[in-house]
Amino acid sequence: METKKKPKKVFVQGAISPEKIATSIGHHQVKTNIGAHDIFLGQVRADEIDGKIVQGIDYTAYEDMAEQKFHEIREAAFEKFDLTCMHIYHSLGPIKAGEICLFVFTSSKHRAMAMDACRFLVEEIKANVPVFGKEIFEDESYQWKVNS
Amino acid sequence: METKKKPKKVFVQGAISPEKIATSIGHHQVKTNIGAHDIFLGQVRADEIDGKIVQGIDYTAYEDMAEQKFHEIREAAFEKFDLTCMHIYHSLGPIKAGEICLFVFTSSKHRAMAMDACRFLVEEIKANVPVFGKEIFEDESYQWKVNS
Amino acid sequence: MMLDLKYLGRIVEVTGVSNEQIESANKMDLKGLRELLNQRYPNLKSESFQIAVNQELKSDDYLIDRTCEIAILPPFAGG
Amino acid sequence: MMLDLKYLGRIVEVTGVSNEQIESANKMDLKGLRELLNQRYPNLKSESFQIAVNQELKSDDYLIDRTCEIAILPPFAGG
Repeated sequence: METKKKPKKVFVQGAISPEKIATSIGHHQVKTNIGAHDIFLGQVRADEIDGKIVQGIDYTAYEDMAEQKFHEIREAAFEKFDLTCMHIYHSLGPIKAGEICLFVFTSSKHRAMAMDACRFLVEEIKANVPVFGKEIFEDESYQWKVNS
Repeated sequence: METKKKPKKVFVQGAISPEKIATSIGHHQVKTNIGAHDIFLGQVRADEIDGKIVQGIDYTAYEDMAEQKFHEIREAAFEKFDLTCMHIYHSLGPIKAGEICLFVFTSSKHRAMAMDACRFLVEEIKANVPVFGKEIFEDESYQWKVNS
Repeated sequence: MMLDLKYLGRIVEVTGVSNEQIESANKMDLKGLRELLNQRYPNLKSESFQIAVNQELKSDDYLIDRTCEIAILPPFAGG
Repeated sequence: MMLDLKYLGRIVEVTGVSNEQIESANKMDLKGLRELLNQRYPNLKSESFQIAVNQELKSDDYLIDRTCEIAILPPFAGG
Protein backbone atom coordinates (compact mmCIF):
# COMPACT_ATOMS: atom_id res chain seq x y z
CA MET A 1 0.00 0.00 0.00
CA GLU A 2 1.16 3.52 -0.73
CA THR A 3 1.28 6.13 2.01
CA LYS A 4 -0.48 8.85 -0.01
CA LYS A 5 -2.98 11.03 1.86
CA LYS A 6 -6.06 8.90 2.47
CA PRO A 7 -9.58 10.23 2.05
CA LYS A 8 -11.69 10.31 5.24
CA LYS A 9 -12.89 6.79 5.98
CA VAL A 10 -16.58 6.05 5.45
CA PHE A 11 -16.81 2.34 6.20
CA VAL A 12 -17.43 1.10 9.71
CA GLN A 13 -17.66 -2.50 10.85
CA GLY A 14 -21.16 -3.43 11.97
CA ALA A 15 -24.32 -1.40 12.47
CA ILE A 16 -24.43 2.35 13.13
CA SER A 17 -25.85 2.97 16.61
CA PRO A 18 -28.31 5.74 17.52
CA GLU A 19 -25.70 6.85 20.10
CA LYS A 20 -23.12 7.41 17.36
CA ILE A 21 -25.66 9.57 15.52
CA ALA A 22 -26.39 11.56 18.71
CA THR A 23 -22.66 12.11 19.30
CA SER A 24 -22.26 13.33 15.74
CA ILE A 25 -25.19 15.75 16.11
CA GLY A 26 -23.82 16.97 19.44
CA HIS A 27 -20.44 17.81 17.90
CA HIS A 28 -22.18 20.39 15.70
CA GLN A 29 -23.62 22.48 18.51
CA VAL A 30 -20.45 24.58 18.66
CA LYS A 31 -20.86 25.42 14.96
CA THR A 32 -23.25 28.31 15.39
CA ASN A 33 -23.28 29.27 11.71
CA ILE A 34 -25.35 26.12 11.03
CA GLY A 35 -29.11 26.62 10.75
CA ALA A 36 -30.20 23.29 9.28
CA HIS A 37 -29.13 19.66 9.41
CA ASP A 38 -30.47 16.88 7.23
CA ILE A 39 -29.83 13.26 8.16
CA PHE A 40 -30.61 10.23 6.04
CA LEU A 41 -30.52 6.78 7.63
CA GLY A 42 -30.70 3.53 5.72
CA GLN A 43 -32.19 0.72 7.82
CA VAL A 44 -32.16 -2.98 6.92
CA ARG A 45 -35.68 -4.21 6.13
CA ALA A 46 -37.06 -7.61 7.01
CA ASP A 47 -38.51 -8.05 3.52
CA GLU A 48 -40.47 -11.16 2.69
CA ILE A 49 -39.21 -12.75 -0.52
CA ASP A 50 -40.88 -15.92 -1.81
CA GLY A 51 -42.22 -16.64 1.66
CA LYS A 52 -38.88 -16.20 3.42
CA ILE A 53 -38.03 -13.30 5.73
CA VAL A 54 -34.77 -11.36 5.45
CA GLN A 55 -33.09 -11.41 8.85
CA GLY A 56 -30.12 -9.25 7.87
CA ILE A 57 -27.75 -8.10 5.15
CA ASP A 58 -24.06 -8.96 5.01
CA TYR A 59 -22.28 -6.01 3.37
CA THR A 60 -18.99 -6.23 1.52
CA ALA A 61 -17.30 -3.71 -0.75
CA TYR A 62 -14.50 -3.22 -3.21
CA GLU A 63 -13.10 -1.10 -0.42
CA ASP A 64 -10.34 1.00 -1.98
CA MET A 65 -12.47 1.99 -4.95
CA ALA A 66 -15.48 2.57 -2.70
CA GLU A 67 -13.58 4.91 -0.36
CA GLN A 68 -12.26 6.76 -3.42
CA LYS A 69 -15.82 7.07 -4.79
CA PHE A 70 -17.11 8.33 -1.45
CA HIS A 71 -14.32 10.90 -1.53
CA GLU A 72 -15.27 12.04 -5.05
CA ILE A 73 -18.95 12.24 -4.12
CA ARG A 74 -18.08 14.33 -1.03
CA GLU A 75 -15.96 16.69 -3.14
CA ALA A 76 -18.74 17.01 -5.73
CA ALA A 77 -21.27 17.83 -3.01
CA PHE A 78 -19.03 20.48 -1.44
CA GLU A 79 -18.61 21.97 -4.93
CA LYS A 80 -22.33 21.89 -5.74
CA PHE A 81 -23.86 22.94 -2.42
CA ASP A 82 -23.00 25.55 0.19
CA LEU A 83 -22.36 23.18 3.10
CA THR A 84 -20.80 23.71 6.49
CA CYS A 85 -20.33 20.01 7.25
CA MET A 86 -20.85 16.61 5.69
CA HIS A 87 -20.45 13.13 7.15
CA ILE A 88 -21.03 9.72 5.58
CA TYR A 89 -20.82 6.34 7.30
CA HIS A 90 -21.61 2.98 5.72
CA SER A 91 -21.60 -0.39 7.44
CA LEU A 92 -19.66 -3.47 6.41
CA GLY A 93 -20.30 -6.98 7.69
CA PRO A 94 -23.55 -8.51 8.91
CA ILE A 95 -26.29 -6.00 9.83
CA LYS A 96 -29.54 -7.26 11.33
CA ALA A 97 -32.99 -6.18 10.15
CA GLY A 98 -33.92 -2.98 12.03
CA GLU A 99 -30.31 -1.85 12.33
CA ILE A 100 -28.86 1.17 10.54
CA CYS A 101 -26.32 0.62 7.73
CA LEU A 102 -26.05 4.10 6.16
CA PHE A 103 -25.76 7.50 7.88
CA VAL A 104 -25.55 10.62 5.70
CA PHE A 105 -25.40 13.95 7.55
CA THR A 106 -25.35 17.39 5.91
CA SER A 107 -25.31 20.80 7.60
CA SER A 108 -25.76 24.24 6.12
CA LYS A 109 -26.80 27.75 6.96
CA HIS A 110 -30.19 27.24 5.32
CA ARG A 111 -32.50 24.26 4.95
CA ALA A 112 -32.66 23.90 1.15
CA MET A 113 -28.92 23.37 0.79
CA ALA A 114 -28.79 20.76 3.55
CA MET A 115 -31.75 18.85 2.12
CA ASP A 116 -30.64 19.04 -1.53
CA ALA A 117 -27.13 17.92 -0.62
CA CYS A 118 -28.31 15.01 1.52
CA ARG A 119 -30.49 13.71 -1.28
CA PHE A 120 -27.69 14.12 -3.82
CA LEU A 121 -25.32 12.15 -1.61
CA VAL A 122 -27.76 9.30 -1.01
CA GLU A 123 -28.54 8.91 -4.72
CA GLU A 124 -24.84 9.04 -5.67
CA ILE A 125 -23.92 6.48 -3.03
CA LYS A 126 -26.66 4.07 -4.12
CA ALA A 127 -25.75 4.38 -7.80
CA ASN A 128 -21.97 4.67 -7.85
CA VAL A 129 -20.28 3.05 -4.87
CA PRO A 130 -19.22 -0.61 -5.24
CA VAL A 131 -20.94 -2.04 -2.17
CA PHE A 132 -22.54 -5.49 -2.24
CA GLY A 133 -25.17 -6.96 0.04
CA LYS A 134 -26.18 -10.52 0.71
CA GLU A 135 -29.74 -10.72 2.06
CA ILE A 136 -29.69 -13.55 4.58
CA PHE A 137 -32.95 -15.36 5.29
CA GLU A 138 -33.97 -16.91 8.58
CA ASP A 139 -33.06 -20.40 7.28
CA GLU A 140 -29.52 -19.14 6.45
CA SER A 141 -30.16 -19.24 2.70
CA TYR A 142 -29.53 -15.94 0.93
CA GLN A 143 -29.85 -13.83 -2.19
CA TRP A 144 -27.81 -10.90 -3.50
CA LYS A 145 -29.43 -7.49 -3.13
CA VAL A 146 -29.58 -5.07 -6.08
CA ASN A 147 -30.36 -1.34 -5.65
CA SER A 148 -33.43 -0.04 -7.42
CA MET B 1 -60.97 23.71 27.98
CA GLU B 2 -62.92 20.96 26.31
CA THR B 3 -61.95 17.35 26.80
CA LYS B 4 -62.10 16.43 23.09
CA LYS B 5 -59.37 14.11 21.78
CA LYS B 6 -56.17 16.14 21.54
CA PRO B 7 -53.76 15.87 18.64
CA LYS B 8 -50.30 14.52 19.52
CA LYS B 9 -48.29 17.29 21.16
CA VAL B 10 -45.45 18.83 19.13
CA PHE B 11 -44.22 21.58 21.44
CA VAL B 12 -41.56 20.89 24.02
CA GLN B 13 -40.11 23.36 26.51
CA GLY B 14 -36.47 24.16 25.77
CA ALA B 15 -33.98 22.77 23.29
CA ILE B 16 -34.18 19.29 21.73
CA SER B 17 -31.20 17.21 22.87
CA PRO B 18 -29.18 14.85 20.67
CA GLU B 19 -30.06 12.13 23.21
CA LYS B 20 -33.77 12.65 22.57
CA ILE B 21 -33.11 12.21 18.86
CA ALA B 22 -31.09 9.04 19.50
CA THR B 23 -33.88 7.62 21.65
CA SER B 24 -36.40 8.37 18.94
CA ILE B 25 -34.24 6.67 16.30
CA GLY B 26 -33.71 3.67 18.59
CA HIS B 27 -37.45 3.18 19.03
CA HIS B 28 -37.72 2.47 15.30
CA GLN B 29 -35.35 -0.47 15.25
CA VAL B 30 -38.21 -2.88 16.02
CA LYS B 31 -40.07 -1.58 12.94
CA THR B 32 -38.39 -3.82 10.40
CA ASN B 33 -40.58 -2.70 7.50
CA ILE B 34 -38.73 0.65 7.54
CA GLY B 35 -35.90 1.03 5.01
CA ALA B 36 -35.25 4.76 5.16
CA HIS B 37 -35.43 7.55 7.72
CA ASP B 38 -35.06 11.24 7.00
CA ILE B 39 -34.43 13.68 9.83
CA PHE B 40 -34.45 17.45 9.60
CA LEU B 41 -33.04 19.50 12.46
CA GLY B 42 -33.37 23.24 12.81
CA GLN B 43 -30.52 24.76 14.81
CA VAL B 44 -30.39 28.32 16.15
CA ARG B 45 -27.76 30.38 14.32
CA ALA B 46 -25.55 33.03 15.90
CA ASP B 47 -26.24 35.46 13.05
CA GLU B 48 -24.56 38.82 13.03
CA ILE B 49 -27.10 41.61 12.45
CA ASP B 50 -25.89 45.24 12.32
CA GLY B 51 -22.77 44.26 14.21
CA LYS B 52 -24.56 42.39 16.98
CA ILE B 53 -24.49 38.62 17.47
CA VAL B 54 -27.63 36.57 18.09
CA GLN B 55 -27.11 34.55 21.27
CA GLY B 56 -30.45 32.73 21.17
CA ILE B 57 -34.09 32.77 20.11
CA ASP B 58 -37.02 32.91 22.50
CA TYR B 59 -39.89 30.99 20.88
CA THR B 60 -43.56 31.55 21.62
CA ALA B 61 -46.63 30.34 19.78
CA TYR B 62 -50.35 30.69 19.48
CA GLU B 63 -50.32 27.25 20.96
CA ASP B 64 -53.78 25.81 20.40
CA MET B 65 -53.87 26.90 16.76
CA ALA B 66 -50.28 25.76 16.25
CA GLU B 67 -50.93 22.26 17.62
CA GLN B 68 -54.02 22.08 15.41
CA LYS B 69 -51.95 23.15 12.37
CA PHE B 70 -49.26 20.58 13.18
CA HIS B 71 -52.03 17.98 13.34
CA GLU B 72 -53.41 19.02 9.93
CA ILE B 73 -49.92 19.01 8.40
CA ARG B 74 -49.27 15.51 9.80
CA GLU B 75 -52.58 14.25 8.39
CA ALA B 76 -51.81 15.80 4.99
CA ALA B 77 -48.38 14.15 4.93
CA PHE B 78 -49.79 10.72 5.83
CA GLU B 79 -52.32 11.21 3.02
CA LYS B 80 -49.75 12.35 0.46
CA PHE B 81 -46.82 10.01 1.25
CA ASP B 82 -46.54 6.34 2.07
CA LEU B 83 -45.04 6.70 5.54
CA THR B 84 -44.52 4.23 8.34
CA CYS B 85 -43.83 6.85 11.02
CA MET B 86 -43.68 10.60 11.47
CA HIS B 87 -42.60 12.68 14.44
CA ILE B 88 -42.41 16.45 14.86
CA TYR B 89 -41.05 18.35 17.85
CA HIS B 90 -40.69 22.12 18.12
CA SER B 91 -39.16 24.05 21.00
CA LEU B 92 -40.77 26.82 23.01
CA GLY B 93 -38.93 29.21 25.32
CA PRO B 94 -35.35 30.43 25.08
CA ILE B 95 -33.04 28.33 22.85
CA LYS B 96 -29.34 29.17 22.69
CA ALA B 97 -27.37 29.47 19.45
CA GLY B 98 -26.14 25.98 18.51
CA GLU B 99 -29.10 24.25 20.11
CA ILE B 100 -31.81 22.40 18.19
CA CYS B 101 -35.31 23.87 18.04
CA LEU B 102 -37.02 21.72 15.39
CA PHE B 103 -36.90 17.93 14.90
CA VAL B 104 -38.81 16.42 11.98
CA PHE B 105 -38.49 12.65 11.54
CA THR B 106 -40.05 10.61 8.73
CA SER B 107 -39.72 6.88 8.08
CA SER B 108 -40.78 4.84 5.08
CA LYS B 109 -40.08 1.64 3.24
CA HIS B 110 -38.13 3.52 0.55
CA ARG B 111 -35.96 6.61 0.57
CA ALA B 112 -37.86 8.90 -1.82
CA MET B 113 -41.02 8.88 0.30
CA ALA B 114 -39.14 9.61 3.53
CA MET B 115 -37.19 12.48 1.94
CA ASP B 116 -40.16 14.02 0.08
CA ALA B 117 -42.31 13.86 3.21
CA CYS B 118 -39.65 15.39 5.45
CA ARG B 119 -39.21 18.32 3.09
CA PHE B 120 -42.97 18.80 2.78
CA LEU B 121 -43.34 18.90 6.56
CA VAL B 122 -40.51 21.40 7.07
CA GLU B 123 -41.88 23.78 4.42
CA GLU B 124 -45.43 23.52 5.76
CA ILE B 125 -44.27 24.14 9.33
CA LYS B 126 -42.23 27.19 8.36
CA ALA B 127 -45.08 28.68 6.30
CA ASN B 128 -48.21 27.81 8.21
CA VAL B 129 -47.67 27.32 11.93
CA PRO B 130 -48.08 30.39 14.17
CA VAL B 131 -44.73 30.31 15.97
CA PHE B 132 -42.88 33.50 16.82
CA GLY B 133 -39.23 34.01 17.63
CA LYS B 134 -37.40 36.83 19.34
CA GLU B 135 -33.73 36.91 18.35
CA ILE B 136 -31.88 37.97 21.48
CA PHE B 137 -28.51 39.68 21.07
CA GLU B 138 -25.61 39.47 23.45
CA ASP B 139 -26.45 42.90 24.92
CA GLU B 140 -30.02 41.63 25.67
CA SER B 141 -31.54 43.79 22.92
CA TYR B 142 -33.63 41.83 20.41
CA GLN B 143 -35.46 41.75 17.11
CA TRP B 144 -38.36 39.61 15.89
CA LYS B 145 -37.42 36.84 13.47
CA VAL B 146 -39.35 36.37 10.20
CA ASN B 147 -39.14 33.17 8.12
CA SER B 148 -37.84 33.51 4.58
CA MET C 1 -71.34 39.83 20.47
CA MET C 2 -68.07 39.44 22.32
CA LEU C 3 -64.75 39.41 20.47
CA ASP C 4 -62.06 37.66 22.46
CA LEU C 5 -58.85 39.22 21.04
CA LYS C 6 -55.40 37.67 21.36
CA TYR C 7 -52.23 39.50 20.32
CA LEU C 8 -49.14 37.43 19.54
CA GLY C 9 -45.40 38.00 19.14
CA ARG C 10 -44.34 41.51 18.26
CA ILE C 11 -47.96 42.70 18.07
CA VAL C 12 -48.03 42.64 21.88
CA GLU C 13 -45.38 45.36 21.85
CA VAL C 14 -47.78 47.62 19.96
CA THR C 15 -50.92 46.84 21.96
CA GLY C 16 -49.25 46.52 25.34
CA VAL C 17 -51.65 43.68 26.24
CA SER C 18 -51.82 40.08 25.03
CA ASN C 19 -55.57 39.62 25.57
CA GLU C 20 -58.62 41.81 25.63
CA GLN C 21 -62.32 41.57 25.00
CA ILE C 22 -64.26 43.94 22.78
CA GLU C 23 -68.05 44.06 22.72
CA SER C 24 -69.41 44.77 19.24
CA ALA C 25 -73.05 45.55 18.59
CA ASN C 26 -72.81 44.93 14.83
CA LYS C 27 -71.56 42.24 12.48
CA MET C 28 -68.19 43.20 11.07
CA ASP C 29 -65.87 41.83 8.41
CA LEU C 30 -62.13 41.50 9.07
CA LYS C 31 -61.48 44.64 7.04
CA GLY C 32 -63.71 46.47 9.51
CA LEU C 33 -61.87 44.85 12.39
CA ARG C 34 -58.52 46.00 10.98
CA GLU C 35 -59.87 49.59 10.86
CA LEU C 36 -61.13 49.33 14.42
CA LEU C 37 -57.73 48.03 15.60
CA ASN C 38 -55.83 50.70 13.67
CA GLN C 39 -57.87 53.37 15.42
CA ARG C 40 -57.32 51.79 18.80
CA TYR C 41 -53.57 51.23 18.21
CA PRO C 42 -52.29 53.67 15.53
CA ASN C 43 -48.85 52.00 15.50
CA LEU C 44 -50.48 48.81 14.20
CA LYS C 45 -50.68 50.45 10.74
CA SER C 46 -46.99 49.78 10.18
CA GLU C 47 -47.25 46.14 11.27
CA SER C 48 -47.89 43.20 8.97
CA PHE C 49 -50.32 40.69 10.43
CA GLN C 50 -52.82 37.96 9.58
CA ILE C 51 -56.05 37.34 11.45
CA ALA C 52 -57.28 33.97 12.71
CA VAL C 53 -60.90 33.49 13.74
CA ASN C 54 -61.42 30.55 16.07
CA GLN C 55 -57.87 29.41 15.19
CA GLU C 56 -58.28 29.51 11.42
CA LEU C 57 -56.77 32.15 9.16
CA LYS C 58 -59.48 34.14 7.38
CA SER C 59 -59.37 36.71 4.60
CA ASP C 60 -60.49 40.33 4.95
CA ASP C 61 -64.00 39.69 3.60
CA TYR C 62 -64.75 37.13 6.33
CA LEU C 63 -67.79 38.22 8.34
CA ILE C 64 -67.70 38.03 12.14
CA ASP C 65 -71.29 37.39 13.12
CA ARG C 66 -70.96 35.76 16.53
CA THR C 67 -68.82 35.64 19.64
CA CYS C 68 -65.43 34.21 18.73
CA GLU C 69 -61.73 34.10 19.46
CA ILE C 70 -59.72 36.39 17.20
CA ALA C 71 -55.92 36.24 17.03
CA ILE C 72 -53.69 38.92 15.53
CA LEU C 73 -50.67 37.08 14.14
CA PRO C 74 -47.41 38.70 12.98
CA PRO C 75 -45.18 36.86 10.44
CA PHE C 76 -44.36 33.28 11.44
CA ALA C 77 -40.87 32.28 12.48
CA GLY C 78 -41.08 28.57 13.35
CA GLY C 79 -38.37 26.07 12.74
CA MET D 1 1.55 -7.72 -18.87
CA MET D 2 -0.04 -8.94 -15.67
CA LEU D 3 -3.76 -8.54 -15.01
CA ASP D 4 -4.54 -8.58 -11.32
CA LEU D 5 -8.19 -9.69 -11.27
CA LYS D 6 -10.56 -9.17 -8.35
CA TYR D 7 -14.03 -10.70 -8.23
CA LEU D 8 -16.61 -9.10 -5.97
CA GLY D 9 -19.98 -10.01 -4.45
CA ARG D 10 -21.96 -12.68 -6.27
CA ILE D 11 -19.32 -12.95 -9.00
CA VAL D 12 -17.14 -14.87 -6.51
CA GLU D 13 -19.79 -17.60 -6.48
CA VAL D 14 -19.27 -18.09 -10.21
CA THR D 15 -15.48 -17.92 -10.23
CA GLY D 16 -14.89 -19.71 -6.93
CA VAL D 17 -11.96 -17.40 -6.20
CA SER D 18 -11.87 -13.71 -5.24
CA ASN D 19 -8.43 -12.95 -6.71
CA GLU D 20 -6.32 -14.29 -9.51
CA GLN D 21 -3.61 -13.13 -11.83
CA ILE D 22 -3.67 -13.61 -15.59
CA GLU D 23 -0.65 -13.04 -17.78
CA SER D 24 -1.59 -11.58 -21.14
CA ALA D 25 0.88 -11.25 -24.00
CA ASN D 26 -1.28 -8.84 -26.00
CA LYS D 27 -3.13 -5.60 -25.46
CA MET D 28 -6.81 -6.24 -25.00
CA ASP D 29 -9.94 -4.12 -24.74
CA LEU D 30 -12.56 -4.83 -22.08
CA LYS D 31 -14.76 -6.51 -24.67
CA GLY D 32 -11.92 -8.94 -25.22
CA LEU D 33 -11.53 -9.41 -21.49
CA ARG D 34 -15.24 -10.20 -21.16
CA GLU D 35 -14.85 -12.92 -23.82
CA LEU D 36 -11.80 -14.33 -22.07
CA LEU D 37 -13.67 -14.43 -18.76
CA ASN D 38 -16.76 -16.00 -20.34
CA GLN D 39 -14.59 -18.81 -21.73
CA ARG D 40 -12.89 -19.33 -18.38
CA TYR D 41 -16.16 -19.19 -16.40
CA PRO D 42 -19.08 -20.08 -18.72
CA ASN D 43 -21.63 -19.26 -15.97
CA LEU D 44 -20.49 -15.63 -16.06
CA LYS D 45 -22.51 -15.19 -19.26
CA SER D 46 -25.71 -14.99 -17.25
CA GLU D 47 -24.27 -12.45 -14.79
CA SER D 48 -24.52 -8.69 -15.14
CA PHE D 49 -21.29 -6.90 -14.24
CA GLN D 50 -19.23 -3.75 -14.77
CA ILE D 51 -15.45 -3.64 -15.02
CA ALA D 52 -13.18 -1.25 -13.11
CA VAL D 53 -9.56 -0.75 -14.20
CA ASN D 54 -7.36 0.59 -11.45
CA GLN D 55 -10.51 1.38 -9.49
CA GLU D 56 -12.30 3.31 -12.20
CA LEU D 57 -15.24 2.02 -14.21
CA LYS D 58 -14.37 1.74 -17.89
CA SER D 59 -16.44 1.01 -20.99
CA ASP D 60 -15.99 -2.01 -23.25
CA ASP D 61 -13.76 -0.17 -25.74
CA TYR D 62 -11.20 0.69 -23.05
CA LEU D 63 -7.79 -0.74 -23.99
CA ILE D 64 -5.74 -2.57 -21.37
CA ASP D 65 -2.13 -1.91 -22.38
CA ARG D 66 -0.21 -2.37 -19.13
CA THR D 67 -0.23 -4.24 -15.86
CA CYS D 68 -3.25 -3.17 -13.84
CA GLU D 69 -5.86 -4.09 -11.25
CA ILE D 70 -9.13 -5.18 -12.79
CA ALA D 71 -12.30 -5.62 -10.73
CA ILE D 72 -15.40 -7.47 -11.87
CA LEU D 73 -18.31 -5.74 -10.15
CA PRO D 74 -21.87 -7.06 -9.95
CA PRO D 75 -24.78 -4.59 -9.40
CA PHE D 76 -24.27 -2.26 -6.45
CA ALA D 77 -26.36 -2.56 -3.31
CA GLY D 78 -25.09 0.12 -0.96
CA GLY D 79 -27.20 2.07 1.50
